[in-house]
Amino acid sequence: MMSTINKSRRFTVPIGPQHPALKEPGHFEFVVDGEIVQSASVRLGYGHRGIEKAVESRSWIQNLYLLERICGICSHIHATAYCIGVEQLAGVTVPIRAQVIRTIVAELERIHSHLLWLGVAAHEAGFDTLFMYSWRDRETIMDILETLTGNRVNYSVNILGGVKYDLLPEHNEAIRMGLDFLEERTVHYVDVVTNDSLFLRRTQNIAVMSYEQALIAGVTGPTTRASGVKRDIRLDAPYLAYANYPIKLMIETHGDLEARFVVRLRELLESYQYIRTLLDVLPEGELKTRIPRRIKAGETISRVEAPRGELFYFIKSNGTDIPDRIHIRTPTLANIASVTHLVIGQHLADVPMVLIGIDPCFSCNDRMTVVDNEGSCDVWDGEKLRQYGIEYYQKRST
Amino acid sequence: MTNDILLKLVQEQLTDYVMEWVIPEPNRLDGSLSSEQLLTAATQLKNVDGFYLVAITGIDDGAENNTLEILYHFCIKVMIVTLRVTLDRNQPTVPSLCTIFPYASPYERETGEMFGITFTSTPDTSRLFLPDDWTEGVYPLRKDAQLEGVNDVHDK
Amino acid sequence: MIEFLRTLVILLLFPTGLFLLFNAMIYQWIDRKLVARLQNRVGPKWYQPLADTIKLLANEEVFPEGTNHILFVWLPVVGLAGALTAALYVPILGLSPAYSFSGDLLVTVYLLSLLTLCLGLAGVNTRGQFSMLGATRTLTQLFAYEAPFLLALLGPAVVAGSLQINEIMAYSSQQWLIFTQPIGFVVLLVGLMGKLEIPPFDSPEAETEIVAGALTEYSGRGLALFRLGQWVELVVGLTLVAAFYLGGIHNPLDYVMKTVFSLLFIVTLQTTMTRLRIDQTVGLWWRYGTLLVLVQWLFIYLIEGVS
Amino acid sequence: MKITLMFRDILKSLFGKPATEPFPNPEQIEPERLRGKLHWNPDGCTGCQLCVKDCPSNALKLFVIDKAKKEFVMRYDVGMCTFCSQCIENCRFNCLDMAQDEWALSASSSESFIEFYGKETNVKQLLEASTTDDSE
Repeated sequence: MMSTINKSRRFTVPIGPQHPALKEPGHFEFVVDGEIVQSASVRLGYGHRGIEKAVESRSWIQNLYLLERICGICSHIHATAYCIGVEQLAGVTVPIRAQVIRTIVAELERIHSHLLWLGVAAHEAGFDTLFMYSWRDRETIMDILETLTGNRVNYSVNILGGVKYDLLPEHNEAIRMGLDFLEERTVHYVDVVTNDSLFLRRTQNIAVMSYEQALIAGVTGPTTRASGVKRDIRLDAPYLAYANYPIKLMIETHGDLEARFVVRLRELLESYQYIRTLLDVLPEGELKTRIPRRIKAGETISRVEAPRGELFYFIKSNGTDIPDRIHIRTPTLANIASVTHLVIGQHLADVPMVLIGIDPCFSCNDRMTVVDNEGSCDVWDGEKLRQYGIEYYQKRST
Repeated sequence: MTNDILLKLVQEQLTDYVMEWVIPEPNRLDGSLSSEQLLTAATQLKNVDGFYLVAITGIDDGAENNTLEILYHFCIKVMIVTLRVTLDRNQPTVPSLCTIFPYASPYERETGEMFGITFTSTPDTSRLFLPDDWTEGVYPLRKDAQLEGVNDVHDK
Repeated sequence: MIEFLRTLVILLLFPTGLFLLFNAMIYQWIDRKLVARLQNRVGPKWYQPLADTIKLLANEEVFPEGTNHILFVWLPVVGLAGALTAALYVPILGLSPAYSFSGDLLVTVYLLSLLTLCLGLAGVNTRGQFSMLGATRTLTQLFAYEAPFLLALLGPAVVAGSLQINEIMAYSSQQWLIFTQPIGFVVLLVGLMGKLEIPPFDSPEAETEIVAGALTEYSGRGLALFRLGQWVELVVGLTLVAAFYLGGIHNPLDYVMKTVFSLLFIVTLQTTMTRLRIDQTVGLWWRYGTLLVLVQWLFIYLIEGVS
Repeated sequence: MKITLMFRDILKSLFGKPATEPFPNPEQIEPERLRGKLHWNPDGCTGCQLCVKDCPSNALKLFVIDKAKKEFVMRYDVGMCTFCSQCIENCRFNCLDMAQDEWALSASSSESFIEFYGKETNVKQLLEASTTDDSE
């Protein structure tokens, strides 16, 4: 098809760290022959903030807010994983009502994350209308979260030993109304995604990952469930309310982009149902328990299912009020390597779709380098920037 | 198979390789072993019991102990088996798990650059997270890492 | 002297020059506003395209390394000039074209393609990966839609028995060709979308893949002129559609109604469709577009033969 | 072959109101739990410093003027604050509160972010002391 291009000449197409396809910084290099990708490589680290090092100099409570800011989209789940870990170490049992509220917020967050993903993925495919509508509908969930917690992102619901905010009867009503609206919309989106033949041409049989390949690539979350691997931490290692009220597993077997769309959309539908169940059974009780400032020495592991897949926290305490080591394995790190295999042989036009198909979150991923600029940090104020601009243009004109 | 039975089974299977077992939580098993035994133990875990590698954690025990620890976390359902290798801080070397778990590569790259651990025969040793102009020999997650001025991007 | 003044007015003020540029910006705004409203957004204010253009014209022009500066500067000018010249032969606002001669339809069609060619050359000239890929895609797409687009324009010409836009319009004023040649109408409009790289045919400038395609390295004046050229082409194309298929244009109101109707059609397709990959675009045009138009031609000949 | 499946949506939008909300939106009501600017009420404060200790971003500082008389001055840096409300959770005497309606807090200079709470005379005294410190 692309015989007009010189066959012997291969292009290297860089995508990122600044590129319209990626809303977050990551660098990919694709070697293309005409329109077909021949090889790919990945380089991360553009969003490093040194969080894993920084936690070693802050108290347990301060770390909660630091870790919540690892990711703007799945902030609650990071804080939850950390809280579960610390509470395990301290031997504290969180009141059941607090656990259910945590779960409700986690599921609301999953809804917001998946709807956001749907929009981004549609945008990558050049289907901006679906993008606009899914993001419009996502506002419903943002509003709910705002009413519930006061913030649209970084809800800060968790506190070590419980939750800050109670779920009142009026919230109950608001959530149900929002969910009813979203359920109707999501059913419609499922229809669009699985039936619109132009959209299907961009998703069906693109970047197929078989069951075996998914196991070899070690992918997690919806990406692996789209390939038929039954792996969901909410079921495998139930935490919070998932232990008492099991959630349904969503599985697709095709492993192509369409399956990744369908799995996420069906997870949305399941989340709506699940939140309704939790609202029905919301137990009465305390919101928090006391937790000591110093956490007993020991090591623990907490695994949760983030919207993007399995989130793994390893926490080591040495008995002081500062953690000794916290290691975070984010789902994107497990998924990102699969992209470099998946894109080979695909059209360049499909590459952004494949990339987004795993729902990468680079800021989750890039968190550990220390950029220690205290003292030497060069913050430019407006005047300095203006001066620089003047000098730049003077240099140019001469 | 319940957790206890499986964990007991794992314990029996790996008894030749593992020096010491700890059971910190009911669903966890933590075994220390030497770096020579790591590959065989990991192969056993994957092929016989179907565990998958979930993360590789590095821990710095501090300059006074002069050791680094590297933890391999294997999971299946709710069970977690951790294999722990204690390394010499001056020359930390472990075999790469990439032949058994191909997806271990990014984890090993991460741990390698953060702790200065050498993974023998790992396919890719290029930097994953650290900047290209990061000073050689500075491993940021070691406790005694000298980070003042290492990465002052603004001054460059 | 009078003749010279008339030419000057035609070229600089009406119908090409300033009036056409302004008209093009208004149509661009209608397009953007409609897309926004269909996507449940507010959309820009009416002067947004004008503001964009002024801002771009004021911007610094950056020359990428390794480019031929003369080509870099003049390609946008030639492209815009082509589009503006094409407007001389079409009945803007329903007034008779400024210039008219037998065969001006073909000249118009080729003048319209000039912009696309300039775009492709500009992309190759700037030598960036994205520009190069964008240029390749632009030219590939040109070869895909050009044939059906031309055939769809020639359909009315055949029944009218003339290649002069004026005469074809006179013929189509008597009967609305949209009813006798519906396929031609659809192919012409969709072909226009392909020409203007409007979604779903925007793979040559797909922002999520190749940033801005051939125009990636363009900023400031060059970008403004290319964009203006595309907007002018939209107006010319819509005028041709209205003149040929929608029963001709009789007065300015008629013109606005018919062109905006066609634009609404384009916008609806634009908002409800996913971007096609370049191989899918080519496949669509050669497999369906051309074939359909040929079927249309077969009918025309059969009917002509019978009558 | 189904195309234009979103047709119904766009038709609805064409004749409906846009979903975009203007900014600033006069009709907007702040959610009840919105965490805005922090306010400190000196009554009841015992100077336990728990709010300062657990602040993840070191936005708070409590100066003790006179411990016996319970006179304190709180220095609050809005620019540093992450609005997590941990300080409110920590305060056992309900001295801290986050304003629901003060959320549009941007400013063009960092000086205007710093807020001193406490008795006016105490604040003055503190500020004077700090300027003489600087000049030395």
